[in-house]
Amino acid sequence: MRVGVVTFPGSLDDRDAQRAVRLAGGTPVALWHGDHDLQGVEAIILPGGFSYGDYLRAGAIASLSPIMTEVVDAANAGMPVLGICNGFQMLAEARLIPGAHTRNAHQQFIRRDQVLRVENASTDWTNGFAEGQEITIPLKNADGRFVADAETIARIEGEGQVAFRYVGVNPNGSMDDIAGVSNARGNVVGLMPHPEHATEPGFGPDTPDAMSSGVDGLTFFTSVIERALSK
Amino acid sequence: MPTIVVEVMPKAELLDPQGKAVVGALSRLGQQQFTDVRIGKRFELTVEGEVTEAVLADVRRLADDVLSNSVIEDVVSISVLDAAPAV
Amino acid sequence: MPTIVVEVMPKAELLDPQGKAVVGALSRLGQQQFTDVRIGKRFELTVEGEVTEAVLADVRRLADDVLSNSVIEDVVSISVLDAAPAV
Amino acid sequence: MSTENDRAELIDVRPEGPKPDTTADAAATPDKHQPYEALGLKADEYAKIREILGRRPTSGELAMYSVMWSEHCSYKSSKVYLRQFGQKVSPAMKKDLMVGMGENAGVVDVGGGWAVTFKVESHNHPSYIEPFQGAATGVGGIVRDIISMGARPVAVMDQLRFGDIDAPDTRRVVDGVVQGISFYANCLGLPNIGGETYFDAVYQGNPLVNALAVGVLRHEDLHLANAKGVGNKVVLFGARTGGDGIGGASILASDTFSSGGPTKRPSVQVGDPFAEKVLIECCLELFRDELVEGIQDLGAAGISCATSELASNGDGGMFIELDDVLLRDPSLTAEEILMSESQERMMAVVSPDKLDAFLAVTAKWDVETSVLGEVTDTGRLVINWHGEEIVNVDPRTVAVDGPVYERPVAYPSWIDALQADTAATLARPTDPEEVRAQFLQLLGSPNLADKSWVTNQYDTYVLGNTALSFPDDGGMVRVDEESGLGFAIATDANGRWCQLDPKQGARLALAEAYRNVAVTGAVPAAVTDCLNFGSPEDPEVMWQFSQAVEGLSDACLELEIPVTGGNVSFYNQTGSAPIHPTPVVGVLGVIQDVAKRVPSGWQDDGDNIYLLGTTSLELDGSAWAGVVHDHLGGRPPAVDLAGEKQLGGLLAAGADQSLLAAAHDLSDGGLAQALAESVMRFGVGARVWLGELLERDGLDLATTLFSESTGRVIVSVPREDDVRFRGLCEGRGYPVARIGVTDASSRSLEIQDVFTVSLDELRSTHRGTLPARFGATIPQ
Ligand SMILES: Nc1ncnc2c1ncn2[C@@H]1O[C@H](COP(=O)(O)OP(=O)(O)O)[C@@H](O)[C@H]1O
Ligand SMILES: [Mg+2]
Repeated sequence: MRVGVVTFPGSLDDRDAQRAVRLAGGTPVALWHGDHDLQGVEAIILPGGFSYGDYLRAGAIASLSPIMTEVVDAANAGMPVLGICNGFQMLAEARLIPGAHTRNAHQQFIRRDQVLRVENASTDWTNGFAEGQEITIPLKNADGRFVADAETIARIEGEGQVAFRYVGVNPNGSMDDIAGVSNARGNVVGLMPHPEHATEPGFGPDTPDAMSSGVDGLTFFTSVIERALSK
Repeated sequence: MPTIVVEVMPKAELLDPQGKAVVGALSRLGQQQFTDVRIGKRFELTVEGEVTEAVLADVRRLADDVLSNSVIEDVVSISVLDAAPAV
Repeated sequence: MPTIVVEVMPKAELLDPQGKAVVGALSRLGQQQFTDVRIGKRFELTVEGEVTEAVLADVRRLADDVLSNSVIEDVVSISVLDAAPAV
Repeated sequence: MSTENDRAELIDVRPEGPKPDTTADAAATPDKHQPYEALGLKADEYAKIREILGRRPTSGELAMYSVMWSEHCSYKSSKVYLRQFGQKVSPAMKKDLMVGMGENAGVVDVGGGWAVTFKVESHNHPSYIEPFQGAATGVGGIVRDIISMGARPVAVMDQLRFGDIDAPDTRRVVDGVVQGISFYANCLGLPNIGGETYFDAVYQGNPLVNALAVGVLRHEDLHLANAKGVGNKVVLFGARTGGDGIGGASILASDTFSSGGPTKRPSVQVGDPFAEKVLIECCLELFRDELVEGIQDLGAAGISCATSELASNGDGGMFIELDDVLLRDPSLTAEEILMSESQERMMAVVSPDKLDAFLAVTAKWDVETSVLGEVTDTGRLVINWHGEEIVNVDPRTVAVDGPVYERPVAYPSWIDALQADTAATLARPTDPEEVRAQFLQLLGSPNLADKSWVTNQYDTYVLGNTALSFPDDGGMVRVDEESGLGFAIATDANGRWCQLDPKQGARLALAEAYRNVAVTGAVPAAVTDCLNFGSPEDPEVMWQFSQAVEGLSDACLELEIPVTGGNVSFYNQTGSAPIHPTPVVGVLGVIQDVAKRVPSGWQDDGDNIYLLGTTSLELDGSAWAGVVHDHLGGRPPAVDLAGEKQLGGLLAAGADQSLLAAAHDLSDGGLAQALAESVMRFGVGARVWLGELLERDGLDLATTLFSESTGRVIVSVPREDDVRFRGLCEGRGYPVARIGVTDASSRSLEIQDVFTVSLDELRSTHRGTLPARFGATIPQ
């Protein structure tokens, strides 16, 4: 499966996302923000980073990039799209998913290995998990606090659009401990933590078994690939 | 060259942690008369040429679509700099 | 309760990376009439009680000492909200 | 060339008003008064410039000479000493050195066609004035040095020294510095893999902010910055030039703080990491497509430095049309443009037939670019402004042949008394309860406490190659995803020891960094250093400096690892009180497969715990003496470099044969602190017995626990590897004693017959200190 990873000026984890696609058995395709060409990919990842320095609002300027026109059209047509951290912020700015992100409640950049609960295991990117499963995924952001008005929160809670929730610690003050959200159709998923950093043994978070051995993030990428293959 | 000022504030319903931190800092300095502080943004746009109605219309649209995010922010003022209050 | 508005801008001589990024974004959107954008902060302080001369003096001092960093920023305006220009 | 500019002082560098001062003017008005003193030049230096030129300098030339002849850019006080790093080298030390001292950063061959470049640099004074921007631009500057070698930056580290943790101003500085480093490096997408954080009142008005960057390249990608090839274009690209940091390099680094004066241009610089990130990708693409002859970063002294250094390193001549510099502020004068330290700029030398392709790449990355001039064979650097010649100099006289001083050196009047005041006579606890209390007091003391308040703000994951980072002894990064080849880096400096004896202190810094790399399983290969000292005009400081360089260079020769580059930062003092000499030493090591890396903490149940090395009564300058007795005196510990080498070899072999589950070096706080850290790393407890040790080394309990003797490491070894490990130690003849066993279920550190402390108490003591001062963070 060809999975596109869009590089924006200031994208940082684009190579990591490409590596994760490869480790999951897919073929990563590098896409450039300034093009209007998706090169025939079957899924798209908007990677983490500080596109345009996170200036103005995180993800805001990148969401105006040329390629986002194609990304929005593809998403609306049902193509799987995953937004990681900065990519999550872009999805919100582009209104592909509800809500927005503000500065972390404690005002600092934070990096930690974060436990998440999978709340919706039916989306294109989460179907390899079991509902209620707890996974550990590295988190690192400064503007990670998910917010929305009460009505929106009630709606996404009610319709199962909350894909992940923080467990134990809410690292940024997100409403309802929300760590990840999907669109109504379940093909577009955004989350703050970085699954691509938990895909290769020796370079992931610590687990009770061994240091840096956590690979819970791999399931995001195998989910989308296996569902595509089974179609 | 003329300057247009656009001011954006976080929505009143939303917690503004940065503002809260400033209230705390002020109160530790003995300044308890400030019950709330909210922190927004002030954009100064320098315009090439005259500030016509068309330019202002552009600015109003950009203020809503680009300079602010209506999920979390409100545009509270747009003005041409000369009209701004003095210090 | 009355609100006092303090506005702080990055010093004109210094680079404002945020503003630079926004000028670039606007120009990519076809809005080339804006030659410069600078982004500062707008503080809204809610005051318990009346805005006396003493309170304003406090705010002026705090604006310099706490709300802004004089090495890189200037306080460009202090006003009571009612006096602010309309949207 | 480095990027520090050191003072908040603001100056007006428009001595001649708006009309440019041309070389013709200079010839016509030889006696015109020039404000050389305000620019930091001494009368004899000014006379020397006149002699070189055979006339008075133009104001532009004066600006250039003044910044380039500043302490900071010219190394005029340190040069005579730094030569030792180049002289004391054996053939073995040169073997893997692809680029040695003198370039933007040294380059080491790490095998498999790969090379690593690394360097540490200071940004001390700016970080006191404006901590956030000062620290941020410090990271930006050192990263540009790495890029200019043709390398991709892959990691950063930061070495921080702040004032007393409880002093009122400390929080401002700590907050700003840490956030500045976090912001800039995170935004560049560079993992932070380690560093140092110390608090001491001697750094109160003079914090140290050193930043280290590492880059990786293929051998064939190596580029040196020089202007070769007559007719090649000189191109400036990156951010526009503005009025920031003007006069920084010279005024700021030359004299002590003087307050106030009318201000025209702010000397702080604002960093734009996004612009730098784009610049990195742009430069790498230019190198990859072979579109440049060389690239020079712009740091301190901006265009003055880049043009004169490029020309000096090339064919010797260059012509520049200064009007073509893209400006952020059109009111800048020629002198200001020459001196501006605007960040995120680079200068390239480009062959004319490649210029179009070059411009296409910079356009792709939205990087503004302007062609300023070209390489000539005149031997002169000529700069025109508004059609008139304002600079005409031999570039070597600006960049290379600056003044060199042999500053007076004086043995400090106070040092004999300080060394005589040993900590050996301080009361040592014997009662187990008291030992326990002192152990916890040390564990929670600012310098031994957990630093995750700092490091939680740094990204370690980005790029996906970080094999080790905090709180392990060294940071480790994979270079080659196929073979697992990687490098490790650790940095160290103990200012207290250097105050007692700067020569020994420098040796100790090297020994500790070496050991910290060795415990990870890597083999030490090269050294970088950042020498932070007081004023070179103070003969006692100059003595400290000379001792430190002598000690460090001798020690490098003994360990056979070369110094590849570094930085000197003088004038770190408040009034007449200098900081403790703080020579930060960074050691780079190579590991064939990062899968064999060794962490610093215990992982599994039932492993044997061994102490390698022996302990003596060495409490002078220790954390124990400082924290418990507020004492600093005596002589620092002995250091046996041959022993360190032997220990390093043993650890490398142990790691390579996968015999070591953990290895942690003993340093500040001694054995007690190392044991506690090993428990806390993964939450695996241990039972430890000291009886045998006390007997073997003939020491009391407190000394055994708190002494800071060197050459010591604790390792844990799985039972099944025990015989092989003991065989390894015997074969290499290094002292070893089994002192305990890991016990995962105990969740505590038990020192038999002395005390037991639960994991929870260890952690709460260790973790509480920084958040209590600087604000709570998320629990880890
Ligand atoms: N400012 C900092 N930036 C990054 N890492 C840091 C910083 N300060 C401390 N650390 C890390 O915290 C850990 C403990 O530091 P320290 O006790 O000084 O180590 P050591 O004694 O081995 O030199 C190390 O992994 C070190 O790299
Ligand atoms: Mg160590």
